[in-house]
Amino acid sequence: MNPAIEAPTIEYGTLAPLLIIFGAACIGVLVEAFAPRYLRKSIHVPLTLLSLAGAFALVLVQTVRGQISTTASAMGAVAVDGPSLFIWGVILVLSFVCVLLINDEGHFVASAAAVPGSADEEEAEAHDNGTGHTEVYPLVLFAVGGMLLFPAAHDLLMMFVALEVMSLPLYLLCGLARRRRLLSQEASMKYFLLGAFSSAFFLYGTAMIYGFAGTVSLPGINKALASGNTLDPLLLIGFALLGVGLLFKIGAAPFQAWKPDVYQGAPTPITALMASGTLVAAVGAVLRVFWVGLGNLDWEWRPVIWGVAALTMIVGSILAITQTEIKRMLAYSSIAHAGFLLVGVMATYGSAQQNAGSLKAILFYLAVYGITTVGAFAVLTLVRDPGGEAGHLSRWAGLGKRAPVLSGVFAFFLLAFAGIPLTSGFFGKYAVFAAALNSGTQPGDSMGGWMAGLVVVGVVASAIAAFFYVRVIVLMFFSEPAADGPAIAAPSMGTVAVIAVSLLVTVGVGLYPESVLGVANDAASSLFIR
Amino acid sequence: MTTHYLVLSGILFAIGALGVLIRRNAIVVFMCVELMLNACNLAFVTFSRQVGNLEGQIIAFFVMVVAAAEVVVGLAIIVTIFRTRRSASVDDANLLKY
Amino acid sequence: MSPWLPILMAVPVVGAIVVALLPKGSDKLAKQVALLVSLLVLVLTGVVAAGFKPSGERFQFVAEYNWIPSFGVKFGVGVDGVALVLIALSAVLVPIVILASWHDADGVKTADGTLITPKRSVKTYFSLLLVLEAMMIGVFAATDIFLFYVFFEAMLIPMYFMIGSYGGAQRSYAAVKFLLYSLFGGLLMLVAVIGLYFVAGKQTFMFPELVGAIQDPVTQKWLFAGFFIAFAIKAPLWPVHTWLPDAAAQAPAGAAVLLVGVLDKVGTFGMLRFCLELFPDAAKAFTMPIVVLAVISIIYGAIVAIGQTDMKRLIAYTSISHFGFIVLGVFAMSSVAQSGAALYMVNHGFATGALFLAAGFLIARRGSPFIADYGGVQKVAPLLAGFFLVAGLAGLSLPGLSSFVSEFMVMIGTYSSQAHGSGALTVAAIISAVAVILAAVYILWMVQRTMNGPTAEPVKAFKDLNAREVWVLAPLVALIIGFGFFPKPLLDVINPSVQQTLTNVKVPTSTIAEKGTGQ
Amino acid sequence: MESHIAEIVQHTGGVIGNAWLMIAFPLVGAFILLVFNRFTNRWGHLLGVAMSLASFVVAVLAFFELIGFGEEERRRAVHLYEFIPGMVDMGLLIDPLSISFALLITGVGSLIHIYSIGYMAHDEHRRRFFSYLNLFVAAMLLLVLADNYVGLFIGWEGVGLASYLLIGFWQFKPSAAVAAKKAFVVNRVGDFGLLVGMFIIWTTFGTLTFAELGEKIQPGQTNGTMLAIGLLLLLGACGKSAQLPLQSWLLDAMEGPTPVSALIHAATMVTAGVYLVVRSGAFFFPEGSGAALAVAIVGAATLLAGAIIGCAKDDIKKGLAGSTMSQIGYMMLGAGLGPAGYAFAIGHLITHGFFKADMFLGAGSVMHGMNDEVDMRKYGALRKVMPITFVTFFIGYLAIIGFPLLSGYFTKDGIIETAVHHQPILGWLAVLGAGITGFYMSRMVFMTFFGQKRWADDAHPHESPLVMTVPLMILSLGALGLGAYLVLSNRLLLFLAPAVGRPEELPEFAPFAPSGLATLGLVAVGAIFAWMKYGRAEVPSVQPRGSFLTTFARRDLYGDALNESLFMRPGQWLTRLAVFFDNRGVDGIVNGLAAGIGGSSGRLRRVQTGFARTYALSIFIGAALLTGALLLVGNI
Repeated sequence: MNPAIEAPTIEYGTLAPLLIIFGAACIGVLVEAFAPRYLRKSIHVPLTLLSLAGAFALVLVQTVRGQISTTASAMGAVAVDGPSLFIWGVILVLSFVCVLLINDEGHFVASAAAVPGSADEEEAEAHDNGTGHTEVYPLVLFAVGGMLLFPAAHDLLMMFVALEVMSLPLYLLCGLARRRRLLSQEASMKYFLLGAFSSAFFLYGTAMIYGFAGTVSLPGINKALASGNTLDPLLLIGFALLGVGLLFKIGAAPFQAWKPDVYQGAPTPITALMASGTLVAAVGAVLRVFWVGLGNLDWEWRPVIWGVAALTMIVGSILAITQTEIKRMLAYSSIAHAGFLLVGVMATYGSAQQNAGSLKAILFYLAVYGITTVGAFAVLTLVRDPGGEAGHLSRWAGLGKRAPVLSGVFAFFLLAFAGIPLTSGFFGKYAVFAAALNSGTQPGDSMGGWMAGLVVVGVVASAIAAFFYVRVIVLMFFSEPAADGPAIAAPSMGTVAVIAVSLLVTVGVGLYPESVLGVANDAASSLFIR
Repeated sequence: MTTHYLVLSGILFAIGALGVLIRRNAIVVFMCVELMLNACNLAFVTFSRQVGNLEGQIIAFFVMVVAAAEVVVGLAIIVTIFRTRRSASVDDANLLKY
Repeated sequence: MSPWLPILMAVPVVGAIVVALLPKGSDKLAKQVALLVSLLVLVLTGVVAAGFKPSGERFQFVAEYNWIPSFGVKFGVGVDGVALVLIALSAVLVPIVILASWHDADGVKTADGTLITPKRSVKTYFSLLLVLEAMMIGVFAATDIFLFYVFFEAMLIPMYFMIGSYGGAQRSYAAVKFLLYSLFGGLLMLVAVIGLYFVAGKQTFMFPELVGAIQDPVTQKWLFAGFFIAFAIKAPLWPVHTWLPDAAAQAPAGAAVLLVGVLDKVGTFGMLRFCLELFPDAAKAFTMPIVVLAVISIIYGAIVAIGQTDMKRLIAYTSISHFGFIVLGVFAMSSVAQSGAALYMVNHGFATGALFLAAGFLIARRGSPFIADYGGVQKVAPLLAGFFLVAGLAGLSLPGLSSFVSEFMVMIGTYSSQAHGSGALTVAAIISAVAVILAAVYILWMVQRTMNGPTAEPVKAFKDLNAREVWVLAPLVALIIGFGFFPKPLLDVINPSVQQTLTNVKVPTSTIAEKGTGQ
Repeated sequence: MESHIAEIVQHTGGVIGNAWLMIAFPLVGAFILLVFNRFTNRWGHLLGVAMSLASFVVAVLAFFELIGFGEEERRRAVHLYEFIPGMVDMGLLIDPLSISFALLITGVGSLIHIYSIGYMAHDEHRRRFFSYLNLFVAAMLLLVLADNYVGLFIGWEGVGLASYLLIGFWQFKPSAAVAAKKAFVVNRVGDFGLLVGMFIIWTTFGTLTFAELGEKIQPGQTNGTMLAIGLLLLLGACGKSAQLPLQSWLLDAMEGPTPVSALIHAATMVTAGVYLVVRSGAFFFPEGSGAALAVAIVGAATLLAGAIIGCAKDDIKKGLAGSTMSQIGYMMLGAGLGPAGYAFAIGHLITHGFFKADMFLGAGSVMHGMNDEVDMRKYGALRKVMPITFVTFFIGYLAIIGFPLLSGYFTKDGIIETAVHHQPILGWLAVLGAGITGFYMSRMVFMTFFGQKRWADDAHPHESPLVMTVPLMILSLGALGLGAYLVLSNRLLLFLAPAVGRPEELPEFAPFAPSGLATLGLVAVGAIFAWMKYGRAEVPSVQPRGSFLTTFARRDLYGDALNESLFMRPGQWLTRLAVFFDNRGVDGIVNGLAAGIGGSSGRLRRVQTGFARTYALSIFIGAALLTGALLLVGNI
């Protein structure tokens, strides 16, 4: 005698942005299948950009109409709440500008399957005029879709699926660099193996938590924590393994090893996408898990995250000092920034208002950091050697004389990374540190002193970090140019736009942070659905 | 009595992890990852039995699908790298370091 | 709400943008524009100074605009006496510096025509100068502590570029050292600033509202430490002074003047206003160790200065000694000493400025900062030698020159301070008076080795100061002598706000009035 | 003991009310000459003289206006302006003491200005020389006229600056440059004392003006603080007046042009120390106090030291410098004896100003004739070729050795009498000193003007022009009669009394007091001895290596050697050490820290081996750590 299974309800309106992206991705696949080669790009580009823009428009509409759903959509699988919407908006903007970068000629290989230097590669190169694989576009869209879903996932299964949907296309994209194929492929393989490895941990952790809580939906888990014994090793181990998967994605120590290699090997636009979009998505997911899922476990997880955050900041900033490859250096810098973000994550616990404050800080940080990052990578794509981008730092010597504007812009981005006042980066850093100290000064927080200590660690780390950003500036401006310096490629409209936008945001937010802060504030004030 | 299954899944997971750490051949490493995923499946199913709802079993299906997709992507990557390097050893690919 | 201070800050910024946007090859125009702008700022400052009422409110020309509500940050500006004189100092120095570094960016040639520094972008240099001026005014005018911090850190960048791209051989090392050292201090201060905000729990950074907000002595100590370390590095105080000699020696003379003359004052200014008034108990608790550091700086700086072989390094070390005096005066907790310290900040700006510029002109003629490469300059360039001597005498605070008044006030105020069991301060004052002898040694020995004696061969080719250079030095010397005999105008402005400070620190401000006590 | 010092009354208007003109004139002169430098070359020296004379006139007028007042109103304070608000105002104090100094400074100063026109005629920088002289006069007047210690100190350092500039006037001579620097630095040691003295005064009495101190300090009171102040001020005085132990700079100071030596290093500046002591006498050196005794002892010691040094010098100027030290020693001795001594100290100061300036200028005139030869062994028998110089110099000589009825006789004997009366031991030392004076001065005269020619071949000695000799004559007149005028019937003493107090019983002139006779006797002996050794006998034209005592004296009693081994050498070592410590130590730590971080980074990055499996391992370990940590925290 079995009751009739009623059909699941899907809130199409709230989920529309996701659906658009995934739909566009599928159409992209069809295009690859049926459209003639010469047409593909001219179809893909508008399709991709339009879908991203459309999704963003929808996000705006939802926020402006102010009817932010207070319950999880799709049978409690996806939570489209304030923070999610903000994160979605950020991701969509970032991926939009990244796509503008991707449009540029000469980033992607003509035929990934072909052996470098072999006849059929040349043959392939002959056909495509620098565009390379047009599959890139649908892949990117899928990845973006995953990114959107990841922080919005309301149960661990959905989160796992989202994680994979986000990662798998990226694995492939990493391997598609037109130049330096070997590096690119190596990066792709490492990323894939390690990513799969870590997601296995994530999954096993999920399994154990399921075993503990009997459900994988985050609120369910939290409820179970509230009632059940929070010291159950099953739970703790499960949570630890879950953490591995998440921390791997944001590249926190000791799970940061993949970042430098992958960032260096991948095609720069993809690196930009990973460094901005993926990080935002992953941090969003972390926040959701810790606040929604493990809200009642903060007594256990905060000390651990304390250690991770400290380690990450130190490792990132110290290792970056001696880097000679600019993309590697930026990779380490992004590790350090992940550490700073974790400092903020530390503060997302306890009272709702406290949580909202910290959430605001992190969201703000994500937005400004992401856009600055994209800008910085966009600049990288323009400094070229015969063999591709001039990655080695020594090649950047004296660039300030040969391309004052470009290096000036880059210098400004670096200062923003370093968190010098009157750049967006400073306020980002200030926001998270303030959040941390604020949580520390809350009455009855036994970790007050610890928070202050962590902030001091962060401060020291950012002082160290400042060194290597400044080092690049020294190279560019204070040292004489090399005889055969790299060429400065004439930037395409797209790249110009990217750099301009990022610069505008970095400066604008640096002068008047309230513009973004206000939005982040509203987004955060309606907390994660619990 | 479900604990035996859990132990087994634990063992499988450990074997898989160790395999990733010690085996050189990319394919094998990848298989080990798959093994870990299947260990997860086993755990899910067992737990679903234990807690007495079907979610775990459903999850197992999802995991299989995801694993399949992973296989597709993974093999593609490994094959290309094998073609260029004429070797599937993960240790040979270490141009990117320090 | 008075618009004056925002205008004062806006003018140089606009000027900087204009200068930066000038078409290529219009270097001369860029210089003239920069000079005009800076003179305009000077005039405006004069207007503000004229409108300032020493007897009136503590903060005048106040303006407040919401800036970052979500952080509780206001764009709040206003000046008290000390801030005003320091702003005036900056406004006076900048045009002089612009005039002095007229050719610094065109590639400096020595008397025998060898190129010391290659040609560099003139427009950038002068727009950086103007940006720096805006920030210098801002940092002194800020009444919102967050805003103060923003300027405090942001100032580093233009100076960093001025040292790094227009400096001497070791410039990039010096620039990086300068930036990181200050940045580190600044970040510690940032932590303290945040802490202050939350501990005070007033949802504001406005200085007047935060005075006395922190009661718990332990918290006070931690926050005080955060602020003080930053200021001590900036000042710089022994033992965190080593960035200054490098930076000052490598920077172009003009930049060095602003660096030592104004930027470092932010440190002592910060001590006087923030360390003391926000954390009075901590300040009192830490007075003795700080006084010890100050005295060490005074003597140590002087002794090390004697041993220098490089003129600019020597001057930098003399400044370290002088900053020791200022810090001593600030923490002596007596109104005479603090007024003296505040006055010292201004006078030191003029005196060291003149000395750096004179040395700069000397170095520009020979291309070497080393004392040993000179000798007998007086014979071939008496004017240069004369100005150099006067500036030097101001450096050894000869009575009748402005720096004497301040040094005298600091020492006598420290000696007579009843703040805390005056014994230690008495000793401190006596020890620091020894610097009077050392100062004579380091200045006059340098003068003797560079200006006197038989004229060295390469020196014979020297030309005496040209009109521009005279116009650079003459105003400074005039100010030095003028304030040497008539310090009253400055002191009348300074005294009230110092009294205010002492009231907030809850120190009996009776040291001046304590006539006839003792015996 | 009561020593009635007149109240200081505020004064406005009249010449005294405008006494600042005294300072203003030379200051303006200096300013003009320095600012419009080249353009004033032609008439610069005339302007200098004019300015000096102008302030002399003001001084004279002020003097007459002052004596117009009754005894008790002769201390007039003139308020100028607020200097350091709340601490001290700038003002002048015109009283018998300061006006006497003002007259001496401007009077002798003007004469020396005039003399310099001739003496510096051939120097291309004569204009600069006059600007410095003017600057000096202004500063010196500020020193003596200021009504508070700060103003006094400004003048104090001002004269120091002028002396620095003038000693180093021929700065291209390394010796001159070094001497100038030495003078300034040594003086600064004294200033240290003066400064700290002022700290204590202000802290204790809350004022630095003489008037208010006069109200706050009841005469004769002494205690530890007062003693400390006294000794510190004495240190300052020693610096300026080249008293032991800060005497070493004066002999080197002779590097300056001779008029400078005459004006600054004989007549006026070096007596500033005496002024300081006398001015502060009523407050911090009350008769019989420890401070006063210290002053007297310093004086006595220095007068002997100077005399001994004087005996051994062949350089005529250094000889005179030694004698200056010695004479100022007498004044100090006098100043250490309370009101009884003050009058004689000041009297001797004034007469000394005349006869010493007279002799210095004479020496200058000799050098002028002997194309700047200073070694007396190269002189001899000059009295015929330059009669005027000889006569004037000889008068000065008689005055200084205390030949009866000449200036020195009255003032110096006065000091000796008083000393013998108050501090017998010091008194008799002074008597001995007088004897030595007799010897070395006679030696100087005989070597220079008597005996055989020992001139260099190219020397064609000749009398100096009138512009130089007229001042000589005037000065020598002073050397003749001034002493008698001041001392007989205690004119000076009574005049000064309102300012410095008067002794309980007035000294009367006693020519046949034992000490007086002893002095004369000893002087005669010294002179005769000198005649036998240098007048009658042949003077070797190269310096013979003398006995131990002679070398001792030639080396300035090893004063420099002492300073060098005690201060300079250790100082240099300390400096080197400090510089090294700063570079290696303090900066070393900073750079070391940076290097450390960099190094650790270089080592750490090796962990990034590039092997995927290593990364996997790190993840695995990380997972283990995370699990362990959580279990740990969970079970705490």
